[in-house]
Amino acid sequence: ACGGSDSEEENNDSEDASSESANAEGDSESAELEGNVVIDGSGTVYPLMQRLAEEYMVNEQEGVSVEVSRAGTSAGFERFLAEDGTDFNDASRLIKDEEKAKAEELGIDIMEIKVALDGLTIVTNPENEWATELTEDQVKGIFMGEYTNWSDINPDWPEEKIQTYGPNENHGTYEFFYENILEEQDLVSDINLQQDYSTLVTLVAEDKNAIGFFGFGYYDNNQDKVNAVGIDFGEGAVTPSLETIGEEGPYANFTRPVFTYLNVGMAEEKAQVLDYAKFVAEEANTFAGETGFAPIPDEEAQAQLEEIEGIE
Amino acid sequence: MKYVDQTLVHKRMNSRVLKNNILKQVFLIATLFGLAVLAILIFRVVTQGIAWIDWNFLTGKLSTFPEKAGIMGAILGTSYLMLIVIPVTLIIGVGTAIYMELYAKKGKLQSFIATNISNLAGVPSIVYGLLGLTIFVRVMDFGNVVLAGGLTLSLLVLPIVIVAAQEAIRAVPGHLSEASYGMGATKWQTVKKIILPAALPGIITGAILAVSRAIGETAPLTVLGIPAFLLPFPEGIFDTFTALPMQIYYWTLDASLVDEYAYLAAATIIVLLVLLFILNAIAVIIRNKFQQRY
Amino acid sequence: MTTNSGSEKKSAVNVREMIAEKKRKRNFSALTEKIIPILLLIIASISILTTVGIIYTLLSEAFEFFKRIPIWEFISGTVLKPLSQEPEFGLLPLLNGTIISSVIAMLVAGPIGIMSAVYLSEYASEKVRKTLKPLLEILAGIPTIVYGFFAFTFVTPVIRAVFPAVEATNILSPGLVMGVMIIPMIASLSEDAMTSVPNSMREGALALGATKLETTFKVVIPAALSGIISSFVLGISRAIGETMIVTIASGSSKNFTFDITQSMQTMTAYIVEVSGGEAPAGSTIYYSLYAVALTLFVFTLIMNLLARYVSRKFREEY
Amino acid sequence: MTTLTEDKHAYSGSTNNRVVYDTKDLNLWYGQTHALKDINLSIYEKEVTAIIGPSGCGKSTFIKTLNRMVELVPTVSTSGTITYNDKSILDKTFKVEDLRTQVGMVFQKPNPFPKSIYDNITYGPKIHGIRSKKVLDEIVERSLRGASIWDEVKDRLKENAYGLSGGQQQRLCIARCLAIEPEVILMDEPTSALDPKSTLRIEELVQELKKEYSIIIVTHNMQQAARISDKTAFFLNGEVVEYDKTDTIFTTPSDNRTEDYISGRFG
Amino acid sequence: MTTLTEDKHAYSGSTNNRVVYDTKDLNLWYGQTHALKDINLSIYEKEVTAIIGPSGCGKSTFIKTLNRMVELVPTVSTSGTITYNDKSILDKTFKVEDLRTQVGMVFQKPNPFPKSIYDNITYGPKIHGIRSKKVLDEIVERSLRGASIWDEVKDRLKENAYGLSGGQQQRLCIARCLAIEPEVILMDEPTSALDPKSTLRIEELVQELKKEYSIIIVTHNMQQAARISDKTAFFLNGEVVEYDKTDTIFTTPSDNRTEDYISGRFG
Ligand SMILES: Nc1ncnc2c1ncn2[C@@H]1O[C@H](COP(=O)(O)OP(=O)(O)OP(=O)(O)O)[C@@H](O)[C@H]1O
Ligand SMILES: Nc1ncnc2c1ncn2[C@@H]1O[C@H](COP(=O)(O)OP(=O)(O)OP(=O)(O)O)[C@@H](O)[C@H]1O
Ligand SMILES: [Mg+2]
Ligand SMILES: [Mg+2]
Ligand SMILES: O=P([O-])([O-])[O-]
Repeated sequence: ACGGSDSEEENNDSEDASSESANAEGDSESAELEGNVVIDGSGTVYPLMQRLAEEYMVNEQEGVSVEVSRAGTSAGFERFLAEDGTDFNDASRLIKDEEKAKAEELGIDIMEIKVALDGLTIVTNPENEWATELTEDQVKGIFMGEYTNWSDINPDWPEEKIQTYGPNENHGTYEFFYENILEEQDLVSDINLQQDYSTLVTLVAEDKNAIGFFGFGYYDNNQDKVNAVGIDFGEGAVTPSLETIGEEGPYANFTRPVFTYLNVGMAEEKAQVLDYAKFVAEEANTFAGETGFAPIPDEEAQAQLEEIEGIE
Repeated sequence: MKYVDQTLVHKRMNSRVLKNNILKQVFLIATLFGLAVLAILIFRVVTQGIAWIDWNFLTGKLSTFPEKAGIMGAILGTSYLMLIVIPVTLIIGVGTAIYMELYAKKGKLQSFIATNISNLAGVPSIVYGLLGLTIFVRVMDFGNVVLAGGLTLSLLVLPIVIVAAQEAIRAVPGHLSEASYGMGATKWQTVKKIILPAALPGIITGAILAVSRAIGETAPLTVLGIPAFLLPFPEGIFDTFTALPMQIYYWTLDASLVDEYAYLAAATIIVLLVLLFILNAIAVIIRNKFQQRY
Repeated sequence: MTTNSGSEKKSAVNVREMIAEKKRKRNFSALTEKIIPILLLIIASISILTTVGIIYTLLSEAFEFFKRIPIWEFISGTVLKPLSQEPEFGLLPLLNGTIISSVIAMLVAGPIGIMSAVYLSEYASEKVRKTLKPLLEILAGIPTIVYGFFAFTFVTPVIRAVFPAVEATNILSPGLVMGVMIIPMIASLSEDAMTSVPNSMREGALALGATKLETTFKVVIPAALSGIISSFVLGISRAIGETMIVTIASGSSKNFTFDITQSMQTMTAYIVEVSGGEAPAGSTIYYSLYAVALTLFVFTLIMNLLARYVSRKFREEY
Repeated sequence: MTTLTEDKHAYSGSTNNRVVYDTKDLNLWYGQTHALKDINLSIYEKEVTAIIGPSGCGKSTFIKTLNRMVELVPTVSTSGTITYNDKSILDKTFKVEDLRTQVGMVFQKPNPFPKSIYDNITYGPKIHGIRSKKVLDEIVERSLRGASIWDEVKDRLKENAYGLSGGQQQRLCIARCLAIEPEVILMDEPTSALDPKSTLRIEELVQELKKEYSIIIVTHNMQQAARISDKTAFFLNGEVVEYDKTDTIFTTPSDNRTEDYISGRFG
Repeated sequence: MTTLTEDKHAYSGSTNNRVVYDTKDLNLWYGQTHALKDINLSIYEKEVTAIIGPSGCGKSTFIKTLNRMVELVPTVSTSGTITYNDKSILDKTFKVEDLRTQVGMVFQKPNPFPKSIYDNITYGPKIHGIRSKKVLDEIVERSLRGASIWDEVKDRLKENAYGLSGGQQQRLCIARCLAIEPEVILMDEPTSALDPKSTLRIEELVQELKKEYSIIIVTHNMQQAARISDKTAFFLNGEVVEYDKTDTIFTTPSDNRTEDYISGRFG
């Protein structure tokens, strides 16, 4: 499936040299690595990371075990920023200052790797034939509780209560929405926040008056169950898609980069962690599309790869 | 003067008897209700999952692609867990039962241990998960490996084994141990050579029931932090792992990511239920076959 | 006839002497006899250590939590927002979810369980009883994750097909399924209690012209009441501690509501959610796990003690 | 012999009373075991009929057939007929509950319900639809008086029946039976679990009760049968060997086996 | 009386045999129940001593005290002394296992282990440390011959002992006991669970065994005591009423109670 994994092997020094002779499989000259790589964090990034991990384990390093969990961005950071913490933390938002401070306190050197772009998608129930397009302000108003009924937005719309949904505070998606879109204004108090995205999808899929938000990937996989709302940022409605999502694109206002954070110390210590970091930087764009993300610009990817290669 | 008017009694009798007959049917229906739910449950699971079970599914590695996914890793994880649960619970469970039934003096200590065991049997499994997380994963620093999971599950099912072993030991007739003592055997010789062999079928049955409970337990494992996605097969008790019920759990959760995961969950349930069915069948066979006539 | 026992005696083997000789080895076996009871006592105390371990972990970590969140605020708080910027740790939403789901479960398991018990012990023939009871007990052996899957993928959609107002995750569906899971427990324990009511009691009532139904409800059930009640208490305890069904099928809304069509979270599901993966040590939310678990533990402990008390205290004399 | 025996003689003349029970070729099997064989017996109103015979001869089986309690054993099958007040009661259409309302039963081991004394007595009337507190109170007093236990328990009606002694419990069971005002009372060795003093009280009570009720009593105590019954039936191996006035049976039995049995025990 | 009784007369002369067991003021309590009262008995070598008496008089308790099996009941307490071969065995320092190796016991209900016939016999030798297959084989044959059951089981030594009939099982238990070559064999109603034919075989066996062993046998069967024993002790309410040669006890008992008991049963 993947062609371009022929570059960096020479870094795998000392202890791995011995195991090389054992079985050198045909396709690559890379040294046999072993041990594990532990990843936790964002549920939004999880599908991409899971895909990458699988690819890595099946086609690159059979001896390495990449464990991917998805406790959520924030819970993941707590686990990442601890002694003997995880090697990577996936994040659907930027690391926060408190988290940075904690890392410094613990002496953990971290590296930010941008892996893809996600479009925060506003979704409604398929039976909702009225609110197919909303302005950015209307979205804010809905989630801040300024409108109670649909008819409060547009008198032609049903006089029924708007029911809001979203991922709970465990998730970077929530924080992105709260900080970047609502600009830290309070969410409507009766919003239904859920831990699991599957629950969320089902809830929106089955509530006629539902409106919710989550990452594009979850919409992408469930287009038959939920509708994406076109957002008018001032120049006409834009629906999220792999084409429109992008830091410069028409959906830019609701576009956010997603990251994985690398514990550099771990990468220095464990060859497999470093190798996997390189693999991620190199291959993320290859698998972004099929897991519901837009790729990051190639130059940016290349720059990151070089930065990782600098780790010894 | 008569208070009980026989003609009146006779008149009301029809309706009383009718009520009895109707309610009898209601009770029967209530009994069948549970079985009907069981039938629906199994039917649902089988129709959803059976098509997904093939050789690759049973022996293959996990994959994000539903048609490629296999559950060998989970099967192995579950097997390794049992590799710990079985000896640990047998040693501790049978040891405790021997102590309680044959060595402990009737008194405060004995009844304290007995009360304690029956309370442990009622502690929710999730609390055992927290115990395992704190003691095995963190304090003893095993990490989220098979060993920690196995020990957690062992403690969880320990009361089941203890009670079963106690009952089995109690069922060994006193005249057998008397015969042994009468030959000059010491207590431990009698326990080892007479009482335990005679109690063995009962103990094994109890152990199997405990194992089937442990195999299906999910809640304590979720607390221990079993990775959601893990390809390599565990190769020992110090490896991280996933287990059948955890795989069901994650696939159920991820059904929104990929619809087919729901079917994979159903298929895994079938495997789990078949496993449990086999275990219970073995327990029944042992119970019937080795039941001693004294 | 026994002719040769005397002569055989004089053969080479003199057992008495051999035994006397082996007796020197006895010192070792005497030591074993002394060590074994101590060893067994140590093994038996593992169960006590387990309890101590549970209480110690729960208490010490919960203590840390109560240093940060006053205990009263925890117990009486109606808002639970552990992850929010200004976290609030109110127990009541979880308590509410736990109680409501348990009540729903018992509303199913109680009547159906007791009716099954009545049928099996009073009406069914021996043969029918011997087939139905083990079948019913299969229900108790199904892993809870399977019930969770069933509740989420089957029961909820069915309920929603009939009552569209019900949410996709709600407390009703897991409550009902939990009830089904508990049926065999109540049926089996109550049936045991009812079969142990002596037949003379039934004969006494039947001989007065009572129907079977009247005999059952006015004589057998009152006589078996202690067993039946303690089966209920154990059922409740089971419902309170049940985790996977509610985790999967009731979502994770921390609603403080009595509307069973909505999503609610139980104490157990909260523990799963927050630990979800691996609970980060040191944070308030991490400690909150233990405060909730401690509450849960206390609840089930009370239930278990209550069950024992009931079965001892209200045991009928006959 | 006590003075009671003389009482009996006074009553035993009334043989031309009405027939309450009549069995014709009654046979009963427990599965393969043939427990009753061709029983033909007529039992008369307001008499005490004693059933005697060695253990396992079918005494209990017989009187349990009279109120169809024997059907509680699932393997039971019967042939022949029993008529009670000219109604054939073995028909499946005949409601056993009706029959048992008219035919009370007292068992070998006292079996009060684990309820209060009061609730024990009112159990029957209540299931038969009597609700009025006043009526129930009256029934309780009358039944307890009828079973001559009123004075002993009148101050503790709300207490659990298990607080009573064995003999009191048995009289309570008789009272419970009287509360539904049956016509016939079946008694299966009602005194075998009791001490001699309690036994005597029950025997006196039986004498009293037969003024109002027809009584069929199983006993393995020959003296008791002689003391209190008007008619005696001797059962052996499921057959009725002899059935006659008690006097006749105990003085001039016509069958050798009866004589053997009676003398063997009196010995 | 059978010919065996005559055998007995031949042996009963040997009263000046050595004393194996001697009890002095032996008292035993189960908690509060005083089960043995001031027992003073001397039991002689290579004789059959029978213990008789009504149910509950303490027969089983007495012989279980002789090998201290009675201590398995936790509430037991004793006073007085028992000497066995001049050693005081009630001392806590005395090893019960040693005692029980020298004193075998046969119980009322045959109680073979749920193992093969072979394993039943070798159980004792093995726990006492005998491992050699050859020696064990020899012991098995000799013990089974000694209990005169060899011919019946020699071809099925590996089969489960529960396949044997009750009488065979009891002889197997005796063989099991012989395997460790005890000096004394205690038997607690060894034939009460057996049919008459099996009983006879065991009685013959006892006669044979007493050539080598001292035997103390509890029996409720008076004829049996008369047939096989040399001495008889009559127990009543935990006391020894009379202890003498069997002849004397059965023909000219010195105590009325003995006479009553014996005649009552012989009746
Ligand atoms: N439930 C039963 N199932 C099978 N056989 C039974 C049952 N009850 C009684 N029998 C058999 O029927 C025969 C008569 O029994 P029944 O109880 O009527 O004797 P009985 O005269 O009352 O004896 P007893 O004096 O011991 O009470 C006996 O052979 C008995 O074994
Ligand atoms: N384990 C025990 N605990 C308390 N009391 C006991 C125990 N075993 C026997 N007894 C009492 O000790 C007395 C003697 O009992 P023992 O068994 O020795 O009588 P026995 O002569 O062997 O009677 P049987 O002929 O019925 O076997 C009895 O009163 C009995 O109730
Ligand atoms: Mg009877
Ligand atoms: Mg005895
Ligand atoms: O699951 P999140 O990506 O929202 O943290």
